Amino acid sequence: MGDTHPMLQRFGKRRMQQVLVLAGLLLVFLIIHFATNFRFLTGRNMGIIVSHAVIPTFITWGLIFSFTSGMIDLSIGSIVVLASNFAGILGLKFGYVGLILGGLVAGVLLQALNGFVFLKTKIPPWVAGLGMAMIYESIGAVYSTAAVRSGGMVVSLGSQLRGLGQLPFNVLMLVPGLIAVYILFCRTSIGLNVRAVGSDLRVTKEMGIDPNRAKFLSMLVCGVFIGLGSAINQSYVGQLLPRTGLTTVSTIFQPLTAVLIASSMGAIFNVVIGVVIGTISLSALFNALTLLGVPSGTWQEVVLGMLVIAVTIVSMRGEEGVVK
Amino acid sequence: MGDTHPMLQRFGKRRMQQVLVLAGLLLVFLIIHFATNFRFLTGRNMGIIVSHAVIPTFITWGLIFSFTSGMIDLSIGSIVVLASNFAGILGLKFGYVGLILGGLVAGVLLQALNGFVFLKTKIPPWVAGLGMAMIYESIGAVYSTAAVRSGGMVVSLGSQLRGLGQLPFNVLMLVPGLIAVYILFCRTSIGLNVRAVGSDLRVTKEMGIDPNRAKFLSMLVCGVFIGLGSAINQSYVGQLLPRTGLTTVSTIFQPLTAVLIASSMGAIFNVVIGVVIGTISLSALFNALTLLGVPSGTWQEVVLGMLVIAVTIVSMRGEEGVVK
Amino acid sequence: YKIGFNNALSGVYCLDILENFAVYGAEALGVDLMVVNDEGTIEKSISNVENMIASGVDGIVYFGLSDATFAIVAKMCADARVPLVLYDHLPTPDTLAHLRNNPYFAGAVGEDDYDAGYPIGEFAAATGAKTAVLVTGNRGDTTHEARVKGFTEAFEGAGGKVLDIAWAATGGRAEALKKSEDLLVAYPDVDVVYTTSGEPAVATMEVLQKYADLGIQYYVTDLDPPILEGLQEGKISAANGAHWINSGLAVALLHNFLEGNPIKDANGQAPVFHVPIIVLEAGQYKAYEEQWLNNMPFTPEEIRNLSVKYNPAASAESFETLLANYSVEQRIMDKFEAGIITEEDLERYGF
Amino acid sequence: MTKSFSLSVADVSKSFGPTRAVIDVSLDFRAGEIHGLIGENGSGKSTLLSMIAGIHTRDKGQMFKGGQPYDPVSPAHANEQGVSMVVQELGLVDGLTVAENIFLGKTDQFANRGVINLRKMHRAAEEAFAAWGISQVPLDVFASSLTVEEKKLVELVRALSTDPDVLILDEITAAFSHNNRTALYKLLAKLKAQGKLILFVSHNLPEALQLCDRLTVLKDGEKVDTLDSKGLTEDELKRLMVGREIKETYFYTPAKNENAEPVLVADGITVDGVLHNVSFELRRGEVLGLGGLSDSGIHELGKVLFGLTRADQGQVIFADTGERIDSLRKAINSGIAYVPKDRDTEALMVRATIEDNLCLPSVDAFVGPLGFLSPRKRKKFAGEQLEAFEIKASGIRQAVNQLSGGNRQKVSLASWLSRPNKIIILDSPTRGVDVGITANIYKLIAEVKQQGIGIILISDELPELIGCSDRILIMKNGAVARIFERAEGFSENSIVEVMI
Ligand SMILES: Nc1ncnc2c1ncn2[C@@H]1O[C@H](COP(=O)(O)OP(=O)(O)OP(=O)(O)O)[C@@H](O)[C@H]1O
Ligand SMILES: Nc1ncnc2c1ncn2[C@@H]1O[C@H](COP(=O)(O)OP(=O)(O)OP(=O)(O)O)[C@@H](O)[C@H]1O
Ligand SMILES: [Mg+2]
Ligand SMILES: [Mg+2]
Repeated sequence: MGDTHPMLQRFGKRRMQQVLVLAGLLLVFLIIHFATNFRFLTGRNMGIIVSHAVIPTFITWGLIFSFTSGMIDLSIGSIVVLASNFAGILGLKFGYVGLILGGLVAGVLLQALNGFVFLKTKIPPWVAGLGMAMIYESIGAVYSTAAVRSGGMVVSLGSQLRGLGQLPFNVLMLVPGLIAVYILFCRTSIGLNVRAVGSDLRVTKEMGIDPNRAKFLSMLVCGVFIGLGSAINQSYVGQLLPRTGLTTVSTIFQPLTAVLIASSMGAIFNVVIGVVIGTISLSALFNALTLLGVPSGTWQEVVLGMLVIAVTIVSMRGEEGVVK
Repeated sequence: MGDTHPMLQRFGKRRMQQVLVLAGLLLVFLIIHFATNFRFLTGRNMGIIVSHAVIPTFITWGLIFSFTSGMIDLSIGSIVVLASNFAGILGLKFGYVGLILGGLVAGVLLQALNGFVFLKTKIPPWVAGLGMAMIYESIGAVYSTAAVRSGGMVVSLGSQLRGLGQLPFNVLMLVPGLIAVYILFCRTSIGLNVRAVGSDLRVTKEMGIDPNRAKFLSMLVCGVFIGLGSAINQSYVGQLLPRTGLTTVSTIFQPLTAVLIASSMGAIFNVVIGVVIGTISLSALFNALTLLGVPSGTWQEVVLGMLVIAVTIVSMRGEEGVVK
Repeated sequence: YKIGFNNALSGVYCLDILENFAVYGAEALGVDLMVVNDEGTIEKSISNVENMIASGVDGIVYFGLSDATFAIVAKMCADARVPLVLYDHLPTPDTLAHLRNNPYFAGAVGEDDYDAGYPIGEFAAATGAKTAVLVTGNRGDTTHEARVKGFTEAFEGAGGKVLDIAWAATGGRAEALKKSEDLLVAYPDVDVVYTTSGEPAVATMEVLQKYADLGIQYYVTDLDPPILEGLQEGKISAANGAHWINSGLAVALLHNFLEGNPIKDANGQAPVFHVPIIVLEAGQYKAYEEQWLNNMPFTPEEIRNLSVKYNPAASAESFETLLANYSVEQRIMDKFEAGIITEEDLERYGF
Repeated sequence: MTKSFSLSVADVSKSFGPTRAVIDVSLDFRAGEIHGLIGENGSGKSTLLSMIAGIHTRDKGQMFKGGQPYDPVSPAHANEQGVSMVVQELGLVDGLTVAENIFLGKTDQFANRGVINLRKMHRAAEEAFAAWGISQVPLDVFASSLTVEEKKLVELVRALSTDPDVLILDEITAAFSHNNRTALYKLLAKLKAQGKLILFVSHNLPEALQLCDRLTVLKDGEKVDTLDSKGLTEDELKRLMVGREIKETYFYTPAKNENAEPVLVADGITVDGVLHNVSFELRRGEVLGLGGLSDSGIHELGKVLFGLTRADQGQVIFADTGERIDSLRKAINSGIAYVPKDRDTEALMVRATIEDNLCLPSVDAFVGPLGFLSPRKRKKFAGEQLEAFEIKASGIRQAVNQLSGGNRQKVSLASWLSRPNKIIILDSPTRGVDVGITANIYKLIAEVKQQGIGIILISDELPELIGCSDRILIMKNGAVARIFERAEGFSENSIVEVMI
C-alpha cells in the first residue's frame, strides 16, 4: 500500500486549496473595498484590523491546547480580567518586564488552578469553568470595590506602558507567538500528547501517556498564551474593570469562533495558522460591517451568530475537529 | 441470579438514605434558623424560598431532557427572554390563556429551531447554543429598539396577570409540573429513548432508535417546560428587558447547578424530585446567605461557585450523570 | 436601623460609586446598610428584595432595572410594612401615580437620563456641528437608550444628523476600543463623537487621540477618573454626569420616614427629587478629584442635616435647597466657607 | 541476542469489585516459546495479561522477570522492561497519524531540544514495517481512516517498535484476514527463533494448537493446567476449558425448502470504492454465508442491507412488501435485525446497564395499556435473556463495560435475537466468544432457521461458514466472486481459491 504518488498529489492539491482560500478572501476584501468607497483596503485600516486581532489570537492559541485536550474553559474571560489587572499592577512597578511577567504569572497560575480543579474533581470542564468564572469574577469585584471605597479605581496604566498594545509592537508579537505555538503544538511531545489525549483517552492511557499530566500541561501552556494576551490587553486598553454576573463568559465567543474557523480549514491550513486567519477575518468582518453601516448591537451580532454556525458546519465535516 | 432478597435490602437502604438526606437538610435549616435569629424557618420565609425556586425548577426540568440527550443549550437564557416577552404580549391580549400559550409556543418553537440547527448542522451544541444565543439576543434587541423608537418600551404587564407568578399559584404549578415531568422522563418511550441516546449515541442508533428524533423530541419537551417557566417568569417580573452581549448565558448557571445536585443524589432520589430539592436548596442557600449578611455579588458567588464544584464532584461518582 | 440597598451590577464603576455614596450616607446617619448585587438581572433584583425583607431590614433603597419592577417591589414592601425609596432610576408618571397610593412608598431620588443626553446634543449642535456618531452601552439598556435618545433628539432637532451608533455591549473596554476605531474609519469626516457611558468613553477617548488630526469634538456622559484626566488634558470638549449623589440622599429620605417624619412634597405626596446633572469643565478636574472622589462632596454633617433625627427642621425643602445648590462651584464655595478647604486649595482649583 | 530471561507470575490475583477475574494464578514462561492462553469468555485471560503489561495492577502475588522482581506501574514502565502488548480492544488514537501512533510516548528519540523531526520519525516507521514483514500502511493519515485490520497491524508494529523480550497478543488474529494471519505466523516464528517470549490468546483452537508450544487453560479466573501442545487434541482442550464434553460444534440442518421464495433481494448494490454491483437473493429459512478477505466488502455489505450505509446505486428490497430498504427505520420496521461486528463501538451502550441494552431494540414490547413503559415487564424480559444466553454478570443492573468481551457479545446477540425478526444479519457473531457459547449460537442459528427466518452470516472464519450455511457467497474486491451451493459440497480449498 501507500506508494508516494498519491501523497504527492495530495500535497499539490493542498497547496492549491491554500491559494484558493486566500484568493477567495482577497476577492471578498476587494468587493468590500469597493462597497465602502475604498476605505477598507487602506494601509491604515489594515493596520487597525490586524491590531484588533492580536489579543484574540493569543487567547485562541492558548485555547487550542486546552480545547484539544478536552478542557473547555468558560472562565478564560474572568482570567483575562484578573491577569490583565495583575499585569497592570506589576507593570506600574517594574515596567514592561513586570507587565509581561505579571500577565504570565497570573495566567499560568489561574489556569493551573483550573487544571487542578478540573482534573482532581473530574467535573465536566464546562461546568467547572462556570464555577471558577464565578469565583474569579467575585475576586475581581472584591478588588474593584476595595479600590472604589478608597476613592480610586482598579489599576490604570494611564499613558505608561502602552506601546506593547499598539502598532507595530502588538503585531510584531504575532511572529514569535506563531512560531512558539507551532512548535509546541505540532512538534513537541507536549502537543502530541495533548492531541492524543483529546482524541482517545483510554488508548492514550494504555500507550503509557499520563493523560492527567498531558491535560495539566495543556492548561499551563494555555495559561502562558492567555497571560501574554492579557499583558498585551492591559497595554492596549490601559484599564480593565472587573465585572460580575458571569458576564465575562462571553469573552470566549470570539476565540471560539476563531478556533472553529481554523478547524473548518483544518485540511488546508495548519490549525495554528488557521487561528490567525480566523481572528483576522473576524476582526475584518466587524470592521467591514461597520464601514458598510450595518448596525451594531443587533444585525452585526446576527451576522456573527450565523457565521459561527456556518463555520462550525464546515469544520464538522473534517474528521478531526478541535472542538468537540 | 437476582433473587428478591438483596433487592428488598437495597430498597430499604434507599429509603433510609432518603430519610437521612432530608433529615440532614432539616438539620442545616435548623442551624441557619438559630443563626439568623429565628428568621429562616418562618412560614413566610419558606414561602419566599419555594416561590423563588419555581421558575428555575421549570427551566431545570426542561433541561433534564436536553442535557440527558447531550444537547447542552447555552441559549436558554435568551429563549426565556424572548418567550417571556411573547407571553407578555399575548397575555395582554388574551389574558392568562394567552400568557401561558405565548410562553409555550415561543419556548417550543425556539427550542425546535435550536434542535433543528443542532441536529442538522451537527455542531457541538454548546457552540451552536452560543451562536443561537447571540441571534436571539439580537432579535430581542431589535424588538426593544423598535419599541423604544415608537416611544414605548418592551411589553410590561403592569399590574395585570401577576397572579401566576405569585404565591400560592406559582408553587401550586409545581405539582402538575412534577407529575408531567416524571411521567415523561421515566415512563414513556420518549424519556427512555432520550436516556438511551444520552448514554451511547452510536449504539442506540444501531438498535433502531432514531437518535435525531429522540434528541429533537427532547428539545421540544424542554421547550414546553421552558415556555411554562417563561410564562410564570413574565408574570413574576412584569417586564423583561432583552440583554445583549451574551449576558443571558449566565441564566443557565442556576438550573445547571440544580441538575448537578439532582444527579449527585441520583442514587437516592429520582432525578425529577432531585431537581426540586436542588432548586429549593439553592434558593434557600441564597436566602440564608442574605439573612446571614454574607454580601451578595462577591462572597455569595464564591460560595455558589464552590458549591457547584463540590456537588459535581459527588455527582460524578455515579456512572450515569446527566451532565457530561 | 438596617437598610437594604441593591447594586444592579457590581463592577460597573458608576453603580459602584452610587453604592459607595450610599454607604457613606448611611454611616453619617448611623444606620447599617446591607448591600446586594443583582448581577444585572431583573429576576434577581426582585428576589433580592424579598430576601432582604426576610432578613429583617427596616427599609429598602431600590434601583429598578425596569419600570415594571417598581410596582412589584412596592407591593412586597407594603405587605411586609417596610418603607421603600427608589434611587437613580425614576418611575414613569403612570407608575408614580400608582406608587403614591402605597403608604410605604417614601419617595424617589434620581436624575433623568434623557436630560443627560439632551443638553449635550444641544450644545454640540450649537457649535455648528452637523454630523455625529455615538458610542454607548448595551442595546436595550434603559439608561443608555435614554441618553442616546436625548442626544439624538436635541442634535437632529437642531438640524444635525446622527450617522451611526456603536452599541458596545458587554465586551468592556477592549470591545469598545475596536468598535469606536472601526466607527472612525467608517466616518472620518464626522464632527462629533458622543459616548454615554464610562468604559466606552475612555476607550473612545484613546482612539480619538490617534485621530487627533481629524479635529473631532468629543463629548461624554458619565465621569470616572480617566475621563476626568481626559477633560483636564483637553481631550474632551465637555462632559456631564459627574458624581451621582442620589443614593445617599435616598438613604436620608428613608431615614426620615423611619424616624417618623415622612417627607412630603408641596402636594402632600411622596416626593420625587431630581438631582441636577452637573457639568464639569476641564479646569475643575482637581477640585473634583479631591472633593468628590477622595472626599465626599457632602460632609457627614450636611447629610445629617437632612434627617429629622439630627435636624428637627428637616423637610422636603432641606432636600430641595441642597439639590438646587448642587453644582461644582457651589459645592466648593460651601466647603470653603465651612473651613474644609483653604484659600490655597481654591486657587489650585482655579477659583 | 538471546538474553537469558524468563517470566513468571506467582499467586497473582485480581478482582474488579465483586468479580474475581484472576485467582491465585502461577505460571512460568520460557524465553523462546509461544505460549497460548485459552479459556472461556471471562475466564481472566485479558486480565492476567494486562497485569503483565502494566495496564492493571494486581491485588496480590508476585511477578519475576529474569529472576528479578518485576513490577510494572504503567504500560510505559513495562515497555522499558521489555514487555509490550497488543490489547484485545482497539488500541490506536484516532486523531493522530499512523506514524505518531507508533511512536507516541517515545518521540524523544526523534527530538532535538524537544522539537520532533518528522522526517526521521517517518523513516523509522517505514523501517519497522519492512523489518517485521508487515504490510505497510500509509504513515501520514489519521488512524481513524484505517480499517480495523490495518489498525491492528499498526498496533503490532507499535508493540514491536520497542524491541520487546515479551510480546503479548490478545486475540489479534480475530481481526486478521487470511493473508495477514499467515504473515503473522511467519513473524512469530521468527521472533521465537530470536528467543523472544510470545503470549498469545485466541479462541481459534486449531490455530492455537498449531502455533503454540505450550498452552495454559484458564477457567473462572483459575489456572486449570499448562500442557504441551504436541499431541493435544481439540476435544481435550475443549473439555478442559468448559469442564464438559462438547461433542458437536455445528448444528447444521438443511433448509426446509431449497427453492423457497426470497425474503430479501439485493439488486446491483454499489457503494463507490467499496462495493460494485452486488446482487443476490436471500431465501426464507436459509443461512446465506458471506465470506471474503479483509477488503472484500462483506462487512460493508451487511451495513447496506440494514440501511446503515446508503448505497450509491442499486437497491435492497424487502420481498414481503416490496419495500425498498434505504434507512434503518425501514429495516427495523420490516423485521430485520443486525448484530454488528464491532461490539464495543457499534453494538453496545457500554456505559449503560445490561437491562437497558437488552430492552432497547424491543422497546415496543414493554409499553403498558396507557402507552407508558412498564418497568416490571422490562425487568422480567432482561432477566430471561440473561439466563437464556448464560450471560455471566452480577445481575441485569450491571454496566456492560464491566463484562468480559465474550459476555458483551452475548448481550449484543441477545438484544437482537430476542425480538420477532424476519431476517437476521449476523456479522461475526462468534468473534471472541468461547466454544461453549459458540456452539449455542450455532444451535440458535439452526433453530431460528427452522422458523423460516432468513439469516445472513458474515464471517471471517471459513469453518464457521461451511458449518452453518446453506449457500456461501464469496466476495472479492467488493464484487460477488461466486456463490457456492451446499448441494455441490463445500470444500475449504475451492473456496479459498475463489477468495484469493
Ligand atoms: N451612571 C448610571 N446611572 C444610572 N444607571 C446606570 C449608570 N451606569 C450604569 N447604569 C445601569 O447599570 C446597568 C449596567 O450598565 P452597563 O452594563 O451598560 O455598564 P456600562 O456600559 O459600562 O456603563 P457605565 O459607563 O455607566 O458604567 C444598566 O442597566 C444601567 O441602567
Ligand atoms: N474493567 C473491569 N471492570 C469490572 N470487571 C471486569 C473488568 N475487566 C474484566 N472484568 C471481569 O473480569 C473477568 C475476566 O475478564 P477478562 O476480560 O480477563 O476475560 P477474558 O478471558 O479475556 O474473556 P474474553 O475471552 O471474553 O476476552 C470477567 O468476569 C469480566 O467481567
Ligand atoms: Mg452607564
Ligand atoms: Mg479478553
